[in-house]
Amino acid sequence: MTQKEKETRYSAGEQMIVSAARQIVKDDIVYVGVGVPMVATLLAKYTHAPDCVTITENGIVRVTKFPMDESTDVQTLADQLPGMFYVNCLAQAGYINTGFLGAGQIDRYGNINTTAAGDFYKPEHRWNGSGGGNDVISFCHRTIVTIRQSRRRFLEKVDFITSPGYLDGRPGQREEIGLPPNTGPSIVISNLGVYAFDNGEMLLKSIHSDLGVTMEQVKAEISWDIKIAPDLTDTEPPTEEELHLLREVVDPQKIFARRAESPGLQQQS
Amino acid sequence: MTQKEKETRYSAGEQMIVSAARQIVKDDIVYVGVGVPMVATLLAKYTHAPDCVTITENGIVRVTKFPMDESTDVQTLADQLPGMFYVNCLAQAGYINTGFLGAGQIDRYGNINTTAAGDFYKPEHRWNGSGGGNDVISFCHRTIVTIRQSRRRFLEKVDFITSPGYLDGRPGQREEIGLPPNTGPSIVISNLGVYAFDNGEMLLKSIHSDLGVTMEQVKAEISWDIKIAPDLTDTEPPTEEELHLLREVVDPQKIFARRAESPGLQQQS
Amino acid sequence: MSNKLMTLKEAVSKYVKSGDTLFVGGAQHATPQAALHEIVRQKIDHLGVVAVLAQPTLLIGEGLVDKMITGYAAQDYTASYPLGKAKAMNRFPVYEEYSHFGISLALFAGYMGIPFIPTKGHLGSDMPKYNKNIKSIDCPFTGGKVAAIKAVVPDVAVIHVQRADAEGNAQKWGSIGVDVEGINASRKVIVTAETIVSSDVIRRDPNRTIIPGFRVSAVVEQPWGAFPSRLAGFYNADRGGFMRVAIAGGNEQTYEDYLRDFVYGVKDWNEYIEKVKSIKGADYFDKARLKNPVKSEPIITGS
Amino acid sequence: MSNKLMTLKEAVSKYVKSGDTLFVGGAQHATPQAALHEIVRQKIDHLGVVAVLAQPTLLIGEGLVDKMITGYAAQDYTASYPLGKAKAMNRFPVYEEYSHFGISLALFAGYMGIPFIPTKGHLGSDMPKYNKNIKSIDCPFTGGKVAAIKAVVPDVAVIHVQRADAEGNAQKWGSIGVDVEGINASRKVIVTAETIVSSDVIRRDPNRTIIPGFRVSAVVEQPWGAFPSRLAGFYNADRGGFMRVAIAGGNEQTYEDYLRDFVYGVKDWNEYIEKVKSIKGADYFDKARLKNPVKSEPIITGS
Repeated sequence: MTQKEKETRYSAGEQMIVSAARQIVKDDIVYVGVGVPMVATLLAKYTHAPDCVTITENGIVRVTKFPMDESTDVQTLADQLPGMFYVNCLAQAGYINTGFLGAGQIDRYGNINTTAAGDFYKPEHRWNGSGGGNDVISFCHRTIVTIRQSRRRFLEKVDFITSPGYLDGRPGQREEIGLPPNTGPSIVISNLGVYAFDNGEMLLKSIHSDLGVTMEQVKAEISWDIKIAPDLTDTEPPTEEELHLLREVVDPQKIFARRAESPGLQQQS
Repeated sequence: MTQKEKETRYSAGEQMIVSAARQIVKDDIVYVGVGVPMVATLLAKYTHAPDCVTITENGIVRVTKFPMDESTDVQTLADQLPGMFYVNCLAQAGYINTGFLGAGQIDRYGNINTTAAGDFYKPEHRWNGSGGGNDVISFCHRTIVTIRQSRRRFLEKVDFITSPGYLDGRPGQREEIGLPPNTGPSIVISNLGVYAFDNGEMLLKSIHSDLGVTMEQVKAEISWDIKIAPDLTDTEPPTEEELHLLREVVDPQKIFARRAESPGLQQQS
Repeated sequence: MSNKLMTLKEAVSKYVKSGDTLFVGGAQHATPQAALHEIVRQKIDHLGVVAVLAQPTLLIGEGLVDKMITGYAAQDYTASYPLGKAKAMNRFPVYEEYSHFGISLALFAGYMGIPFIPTKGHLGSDMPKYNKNIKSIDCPFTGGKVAAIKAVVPDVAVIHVQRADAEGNAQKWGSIGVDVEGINASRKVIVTAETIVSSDVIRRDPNRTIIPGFRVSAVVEQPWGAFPSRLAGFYNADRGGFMRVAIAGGNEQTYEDYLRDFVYGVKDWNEYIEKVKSIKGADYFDKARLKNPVKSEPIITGS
Repeated sequence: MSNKLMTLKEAVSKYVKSGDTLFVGGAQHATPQAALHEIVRQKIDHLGVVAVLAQPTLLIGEGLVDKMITGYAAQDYTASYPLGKAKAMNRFPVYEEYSHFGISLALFAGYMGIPFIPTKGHLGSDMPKYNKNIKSIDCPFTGGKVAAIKAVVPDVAVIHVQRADAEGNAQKWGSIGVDVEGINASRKVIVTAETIVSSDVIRRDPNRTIIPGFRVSAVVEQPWGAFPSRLAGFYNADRGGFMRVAIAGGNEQTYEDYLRDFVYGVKDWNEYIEKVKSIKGADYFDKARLKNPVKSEPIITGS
């Protein structure tokens, strides 16, 4: 199969969604943002994690599957509609184990910027701000970050920490400043590869080789000297079953697969 | 009419309830404890303040009249059932203007004890503790206190401040320690007379003369040298209408009128 | 979906442990009596009990309570047989005292997952002198004083509700006291429900759910589970009064007879109900059923 | 009982003042569009706006907003016509930024009546550097660090609900975002209601009341009051999209045409609805009505 044929079989956005979905474990309680996180969680519900609970930042708790276009509302009914304050209390009290978020920039230590690129008062670009991002990464036991990779987005240090990762990488710092123990970013999934954290620093775990991505490409789009995992692998491509469910059931209009790899962050209505 | 005949016309407990009811103004939002406060508020609703809102400490908000034996529950329906936390937030945020409470002891500066008489760890007597008492007197713009008067209950200084009055009487002290401005006890109604506050100190305003109570009796049952209002009057006795409503409609079993003058505090079920 | 239905005996033995801090739901409405009786029957001791307007007299009288965390509780052991009994066997609890709002706040801080919560109450009171979980601090913004109440996080909560599904999504109405704060503050939650309903009933009114299923450890179908308390929409309080009197403490005779016959003398709440009927008449419970039920106007959802 | 029914025009002119901090209810559901349009029509300016997932683009575009207090808001004025318009006339608001939870907390502190509230979030973020209402303090009990968020107390709130009585007891269902916190934090509250119901409907389900009548300043009967947002149980979002596009900002043409025709060109929301119908077809709104309504299982109360 040529590179081109591979690319037509599935896109990088689809790989991101599928890789994210696979992070969800059977009984996870998942704090999902709008867009890619929602699609990934829904895909997990249709595949290996039917019992996971999805909690949206505007305050919806449900175990049911739901159509994407009703994801932020409750035309498909919820188990509980307690509102934004309540679901964040659930998170703050430690009852939401898995978080999901998108990013404008990420740095070596997993700090995330969704506020402003460049100077805060004279930004080169303004994103919409934290939304639930700061809450997710502050409170959830582990947080899965999805982001389109580029040198301008993968920085030694983000311009603005909207959502704290491991700060300057010194161990124990999150706890010292008052963040709950055993929290923080755990996995970063880009359009090029998958990263974990080693002592608070990003570590390349797998490359989307099946999509033709090379180590050179990965490194070219990171502005620091990235650590490589000793057991670096190829990212496991989507199965036919995953692609089928994603395309036909979860996101038939392919809105979110496209959005996953686009430079903008997902929008909220 | 002889003293005895007067006593049969109405009791001191009835006078207390009626005097308390008259403190309620048309549109008051009233934080009512169980027992006498509830009866007094209900009497006000049947007489001059039909629109006053009653809020109970367990979290019931209503403008309706309700039978006393359903006063702490909602067999007679409420406007809102938000729970204990919420109604106290209403109070703390300044939206409940009138409070009511009973007392085990009260002192010269309106401090109230409903915790322990004598030493806290080896009490001569234990009451049930604050309940909503501390909340009422801390937050409401004015608080009406009902208490059976005796030397052992009207003290220079209470053994334990459960619910703060004007502390040691120095002006501005409540605000200094963080209590909301313009709050505190405003009226004390006993089985012998009615008291207001003058610069944080209790002041005798009227004597239940119609019940045969004398100044000597009043003074005998206060353990400090009480200030007397320059415009001291006789307490206005209950009207026939008030007595009729209290006895036949509000409290037909006369449970609360009896309880008002009894030495114990009202019980909660 | 995970089915959490079990018997009360299982739920209590699995989730309530000696030394636990226990939140007891109900405030002048819907006390979880069946659950409290089961805890006494299993003699789970050294409990800290958080209760607001629900007096766990049986637990105290049986010497199971080390500490009461509350805003209002009878403490005069000369006036109550079970309190006196606890005192006599040197099992009288220590009382950690707040106002009603204070204990609600402590639970609310637990529910929020924060270590303390500010309030303008308790200031000027002597309560902070004897309760180290209440302090006065400076507001970092206004510079003024404010009280701080330390969070209470109970190990386990027991609550009785009108309806829940098998996964634990629980719905309760009527006066709710500190139920929402108490169960959401607690690490484990045992829900006894008057009726188990399908998840569809829950999902047609999800705003009424007071705790989501994943936060609940056990769900028990337990009709009459709050009796002799009232349960809004289902029954009034014990009109005969004998159960209420006994549970409230009564005198030595009524209390000890009740314990022997109705707590230790039965294996569970269902047997309890049958026993009461056999002694007091088959219609004893029926007499407590509502005479004038009122239905709410349904809400509409859907697409 | 006090009847607070009035027109939206009266309510807004009486209770919303230049310089007010305004809480806007609705978060991806039931935005109070009729009320927002009326505020624009009355050109009430120098507003601080507290909004969560409800973008008051018309208010900003018309230069009425001095400050946005929020957790998430479009600020890229190169990508939005109304934001660009505000920028061009030097009326682009200052943004006071929190996380979603942060703004919920600020409102919750207001609702509680305390000057600040602690949280474990915002720590390590750069938000506190630019928002002086977020600080790090020491917990008086654990000694550890905790963030403090200053209370926000809006002068006035606008919210759209499904039903309210004439006294202001308001009931809302569906996703509720920060509605409960926002209106309870606000000094004055304007409730627009899809339907005005008798107090009897409220009292048969008082657990559903999100604010009591005495806390409400004005009640307005306003059918389609949230459209083109969705209102649970009543209508779906604007399927035609023209209203949504215009309100979200669209381009210069759609935005300015909409303002001229549908904001300044009508005297109130009822005229607005008639005008939309006359242009888009008499069945324009009908198309948004629910196709598959679902009823809740009523609750029972009574004695």
